[in-house]
Amino acid sequence: MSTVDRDDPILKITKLTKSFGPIKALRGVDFELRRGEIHALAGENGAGKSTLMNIVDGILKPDSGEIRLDGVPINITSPAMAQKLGIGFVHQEIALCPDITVAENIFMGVTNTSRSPLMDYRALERRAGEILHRLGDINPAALVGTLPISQQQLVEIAKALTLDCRVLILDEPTAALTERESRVLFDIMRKLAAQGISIIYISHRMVEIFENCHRVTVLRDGQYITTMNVAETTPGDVVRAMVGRVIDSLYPPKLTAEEQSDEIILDVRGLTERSRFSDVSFSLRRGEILGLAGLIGAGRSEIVKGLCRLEGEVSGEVTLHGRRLRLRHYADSIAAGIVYLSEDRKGDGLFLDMSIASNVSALKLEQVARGGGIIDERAEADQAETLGARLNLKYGHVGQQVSSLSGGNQQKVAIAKMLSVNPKVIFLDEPTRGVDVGAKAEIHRILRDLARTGVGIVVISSELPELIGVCDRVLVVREGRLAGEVTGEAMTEDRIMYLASVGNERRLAS
Amino acid sequence: QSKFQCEPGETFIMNVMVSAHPYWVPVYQGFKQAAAAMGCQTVFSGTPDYDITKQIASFEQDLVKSPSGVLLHPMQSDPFIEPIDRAIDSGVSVVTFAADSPNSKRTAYITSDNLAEAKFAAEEIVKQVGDSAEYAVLENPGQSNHDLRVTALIAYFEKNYPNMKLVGRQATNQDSNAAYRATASILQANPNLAAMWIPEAGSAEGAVAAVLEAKAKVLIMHADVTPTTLEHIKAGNIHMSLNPNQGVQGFMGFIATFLATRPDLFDPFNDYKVSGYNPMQIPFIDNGFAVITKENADSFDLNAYMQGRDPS
Amino acid sequence: MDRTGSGAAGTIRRLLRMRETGLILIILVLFIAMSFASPYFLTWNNMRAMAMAFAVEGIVVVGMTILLISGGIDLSVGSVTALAMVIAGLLFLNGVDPWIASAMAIAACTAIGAGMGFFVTRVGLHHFIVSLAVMVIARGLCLLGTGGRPIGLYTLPPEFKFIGQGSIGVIPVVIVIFVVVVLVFDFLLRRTTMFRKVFYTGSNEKAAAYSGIRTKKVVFLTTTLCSGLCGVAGIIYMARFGSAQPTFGIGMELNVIAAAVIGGASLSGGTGTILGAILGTILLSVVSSSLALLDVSVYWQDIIRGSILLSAVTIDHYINKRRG
Amino acid sequence: MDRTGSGAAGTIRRLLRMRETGLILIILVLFIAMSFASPYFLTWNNMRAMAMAFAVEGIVVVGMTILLISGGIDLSVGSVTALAMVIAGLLFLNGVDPWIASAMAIAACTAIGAGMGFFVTRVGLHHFIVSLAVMVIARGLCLLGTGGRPIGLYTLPPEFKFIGQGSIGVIPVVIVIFVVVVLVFDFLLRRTTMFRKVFYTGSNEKAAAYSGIRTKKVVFLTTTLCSGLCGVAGIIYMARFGSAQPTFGIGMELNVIAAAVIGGASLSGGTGTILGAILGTILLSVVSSSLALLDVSVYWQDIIRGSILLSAVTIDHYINKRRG
Ligand SMILES: Nc1ncnc2c1ncn2[C@@H]1O[C@H](COP(=O)(O)OP(=O)(O)OP(=O)(O)O)[C@@H](O)[C@H]1O
Ligand SMILES: Nc1ncnc2c1ncn2[C@@H]1O[C@H](COP(=O)(O)OP(=O)(O)OP(=O)(O)O)[C@@H](O)[C@H]1O
Ligand SMILES: [Mg+2]
Ligand SMILES: [Mg+2]
Repeated sequence: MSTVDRDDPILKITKLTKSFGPIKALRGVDFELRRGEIHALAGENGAGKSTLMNIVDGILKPDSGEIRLDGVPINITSPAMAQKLGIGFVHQEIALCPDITVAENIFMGVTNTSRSPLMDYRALERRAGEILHRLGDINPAALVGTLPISQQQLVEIAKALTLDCRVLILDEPTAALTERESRVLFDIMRKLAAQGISIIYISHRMVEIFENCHRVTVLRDGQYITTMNVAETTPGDVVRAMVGRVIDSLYPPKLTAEEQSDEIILDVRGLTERSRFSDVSFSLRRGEILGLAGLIGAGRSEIVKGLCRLEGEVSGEVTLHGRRLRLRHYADSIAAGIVYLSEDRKGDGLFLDMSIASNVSALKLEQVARGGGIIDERAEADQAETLGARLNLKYGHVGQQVSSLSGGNQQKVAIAKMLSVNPKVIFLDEPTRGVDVGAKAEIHRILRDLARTGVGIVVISSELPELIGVCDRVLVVREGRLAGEVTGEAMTEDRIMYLASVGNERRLAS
Repeated sequence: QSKFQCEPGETFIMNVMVSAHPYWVPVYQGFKQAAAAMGCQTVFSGTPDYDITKQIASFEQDLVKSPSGVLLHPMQSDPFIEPIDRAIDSGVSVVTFAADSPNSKRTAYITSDNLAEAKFAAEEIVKQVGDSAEYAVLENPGQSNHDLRVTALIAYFEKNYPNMKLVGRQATNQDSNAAYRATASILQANPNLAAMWIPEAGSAEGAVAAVLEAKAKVLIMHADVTPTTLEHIKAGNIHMSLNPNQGVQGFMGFIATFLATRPDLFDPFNDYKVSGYNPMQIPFIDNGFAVITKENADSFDLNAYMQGRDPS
Repeated sequence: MDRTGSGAAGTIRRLLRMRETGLILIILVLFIAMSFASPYFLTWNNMRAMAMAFAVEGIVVVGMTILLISGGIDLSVGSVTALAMVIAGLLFLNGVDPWIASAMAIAACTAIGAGMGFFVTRVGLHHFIVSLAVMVIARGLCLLGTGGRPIGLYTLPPEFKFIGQGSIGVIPVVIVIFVVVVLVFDFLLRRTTMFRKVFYTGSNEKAAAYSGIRTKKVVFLTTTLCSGLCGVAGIIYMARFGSAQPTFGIGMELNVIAAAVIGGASLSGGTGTILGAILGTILLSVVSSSLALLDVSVYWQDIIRGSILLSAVTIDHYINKRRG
Repeated sequence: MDRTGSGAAGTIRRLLRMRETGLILIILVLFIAMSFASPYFLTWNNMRAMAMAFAVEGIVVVGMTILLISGGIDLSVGSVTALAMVIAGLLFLNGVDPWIASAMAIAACTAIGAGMGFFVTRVGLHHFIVSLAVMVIARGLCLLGTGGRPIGLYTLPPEFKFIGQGSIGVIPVVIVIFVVVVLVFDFLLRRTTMFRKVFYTGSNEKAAAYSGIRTKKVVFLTTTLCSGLCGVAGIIYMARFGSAQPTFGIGMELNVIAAAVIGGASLSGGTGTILGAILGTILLSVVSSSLALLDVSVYWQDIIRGSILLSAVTIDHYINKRRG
């Protein structure tokens, strides 16, 4: 970490401001990036991190302020220009071409500037294969649209790594990744930094910041708060700077021994879907939070979606509160009180061009309607406001389009949508993806409270500390089957990783 | 001053559909010439679209301007009954041309006799290729005058020359590429095809191209004319074309409309005056048609005719 | 100026925030310009003629707008409208009571819509290609049924013709029907849970499915509804014209889609309002009528019409952008 | 069966994996059925005539396909094609050399495309509405230039008419031009970095922009290219028919878009191939030609044509689903 040249910032931002109508996203932000450093950018949801980076990449135009690259004031007007200047960007929201192969997606920027007039698909696929090999097992010839969101995230990362850049911006790249993939990414980041490439790293995961970054800059409400050397500070300090107060315990207390109940809320027997998963059986007891762990592509999402009848042709028994359910469509599941929070909020979780209020109400419109199915707009707004307040949603008004919210706040809208129906069982797939520490703790607290009132909670998360911190029991999925269960003291990262990857040595070793 | 003269400022309107179609140009010239001779103002009106609602709207808007009379080409007969009757009741005279609304109160209808055209064409074909030959037609279902030209010819052959064999009947809707395609196919299927009858000129252009390409010897006759078919007539690729006397249609159409505005000029030998009808009723005026051949083709160059004339 | 006013000022502010305000302004400007340009423009008869010219098509626009919002499109509206006239006309000529004949024709059109819905939702084809095929087939059925000739129906009973030709007071029945259809569907679309699902489906079909909405059912129903409304329009046209025309409505689809799009409907689904679409219809229709009224040379009419269309959407776009 | 074969077996397997295979099979079945139904079908002359009927429109289909891939659409193709004829025809009648007149006409069409590109990329309007307005304006210009009357161009020099009417050996020049255009653009689209950007832009404009692709430029260029190719097609039609027809190509847009969509182009951009689009053109054209060859009653033709269209896309859809 001593290779950092302290006196020569490659990127220097001063007094940058940006508003969206009445919303002031950035109010005079300063930021400084040195050569070869990994610089974390932290802040609550909606603090302005993505906005700041979008300005650096030329996607957004600042209202005022100055950006200096290599000491020269510069006006970056487009991503194309940013790319020419050597700025690479992994976006928070995945932006890939679904109808195009993985290899072409990865080399899109390269193709764009290539001097060769002809495509060389074979070379593209070979080189894509080389990069992907380090990150995960993805077929370079597959169409991106057919990949699950986690693999798309890897493609997005691979894409940035191929750019010949001096400044690399990573906006929450690990939100949907498990630790294994994340570690590969961190290795690469460190190597790049050693080569003198400067990296801006945005994440809500303090561990990642503290294990990999040199410095951290904190934003709050669009304002610059402070920049600290990671070595000289603690996660608590960073969090305090972010939220302006101390967040003491990150995870709510688990069930105590006497609280544990034998009452079974949900019982699943022999859930099977032709090729994706088979013979999945588990039960969910009253009051507990159940976790599902596994490697990327293990099939956790598929199992849960299948259970809710969102996808595939599934066989098996599902019993809720002792009553056997006959589910044919997801609508039946919702009617029975079983809901699913999608891992892909942009793809299938939210209606981005619609208002916050109509997003929150979408699961059960009857709740905000008077007799005969006439929507009561006031009731709809109230619902969104109430849930928004509960989740600490940062927004202007409930008629605002969801697309104008920050990533983490969009996630909160998605969660609000699930909570709106007072479900009996909620399956949450990466529920805190992109959510800041404070809100995350809040969401965990809400989940715990719900569990205590008898709602069944099942959490899928790629972030093992989260699973371990929140869940009373974790089931490990491996290649579409349950590989084991861990509870209490046995719930350690090592144990879970072991169960998740036994018999999968080849992938683990790569 | 003659009674066959307009009051100062008195206006007559000619209303058509697809108003940019060149067919109307000589009609309107005839209309204007008659009007000029009688000291009347004229307006050319209608809708550029093939859309009945729009034509009705434009007709009703004409009425808002309270003209003396309207020479109308109603796109469809029945939808115009009510508007025409309303016009007549409000004192605007209406005469139809080239298409009729027979159940309305319009006073006169002027057109070329499509049956006569079809009969002429049939006789000419027999004269050229004999009375036992194969022939084909192109058509445009739904357009009444084109329909009539085609069905009348087929019926005439069936009745008078039963050995004439209809081997192709294709809808090409005035689209020259569609006509090319259809004719090419008909030629393939019927190497002995001797003659074609086409009720309009657009399809004829495509048909000629197909016949020339196939190097077939087919007698082509069609109705109406375009500069291209005119050149083909001159070159002998098209045998002849039957062209309605558009100028006469407009000229006589104007006079019929004018007369309808002045029923008092006439004390007819019938009951019309006492029973409240306009005595200037003429159920049908035939404006006749011209036969365009190699010899007289030069007189049918519309561009030459319009040189120095105002189209509006 | 920043305080939230109540009463008139508040209403104005709310009006200014509406997406439709730009269009309303453009139409107003057009009206003012036209009433200076022609003394006949602001007459009752001219207004009536203009309204009659778009009222029935407006019913089709309503159906198309809802379909567009759900993410679909329908090129067959013109021929399905014609088919409704032809079916009802033929049945009537064969002795069926005109009301029953009309109901059967509307049912037939609805069935055609259901057929298209089937191909789109069950087979998985695109609306564009399915409705194009149906456009051709329905036109063929019209020709087959009539031999290409219009069917004269002046024997229709007067109480039936009344829906197309009658007036209630000074207001033509056609316009009354149009206004009722517009108000009903505007209300349904803005306020009911049933139609809200149309927006969800069009906005993000997958997210709608993940909200428990049977999106295929929604698309099936909007497709069916659009054809059903074409049936209704066809019957009204029949009563108005006293005839059934097999060639009616050729090219109508582009006009109808254009009206909806000018009014803010998106071709990729999820947005659109009935009010906007109707304003779009009015705009297109008033421009055509005005050109006819002003006796603009036919050779210039298309050029002017196209240019006004382009300017109007450009201005509307900028007004909306400015407004935020 | 699972081993990857080489040689013939490998080629067949690769063929079966192609998106276009379904269409090729459908066309083959149609050919076989037709050669039983009519002895004239499989003759050289009939093949030649059928090819002549779609060759020029095929050039427009190429432009439309590329535009669709980039996420656009163009309703003005018919009128722009007609406008090319009219401009070149008028210039020629006024003494300009026909080759220069043609070049100027193509340039004018290209400029119109650039104008549309401007409104789409700079102003931010939708392709649909811009091209609809241009469709109307261009038709108006055709009418204005000609007074609605076709321009006879019998005096065009034979070496110019040669491009529309001549043959090289037994192959008509028109078909040679068509094949060259298809091959060139197929190659460009599949193999060059420049045209790959069209796919990226159409598949996800944002993603493409984030990768540094000037997506607006791409859309601008595909819009311009499509109109330019319409210009080329117009000139060939003019040479072929020896006249310039102001009303040419009305309704062409739906046919052209349908061909591209049948061939696998998506209306939401990102997918499509030249080969597929041309197969779509061939399918539509062969069906029309066959119905004419079999002398099917005009009143049945539309019904049969629409039904075949619907069946063909359904079958193609299932073949692709099975395969993929
Ligand atoms: N297009 C937009 N229109 C309106 N407001 C916007 C828009 N984009 C961002 N904002 C607002 O700007 C503020 C900053 O958003 P930004 O996305 O930069 O937050 P962030 O720090 O990246 O948060 P997160 O951790 O949730 O990703 C938020 O209040 C957000 O609602
Ligand atoms: N649409 C699809 N088509 C083909 N294969 C798919 C599709 N969606 C998922 N898969 C495959 O199914 C397997 C299970 O994916 P799933 O998304 O359920 O995994 P997961 O355990 O939830 O992991 P993560 O969500 O972290 O990727 C993976 O191998 C994935 O590649
Ligand atoms: Mg962000
Ligand atoms: Mg998953």
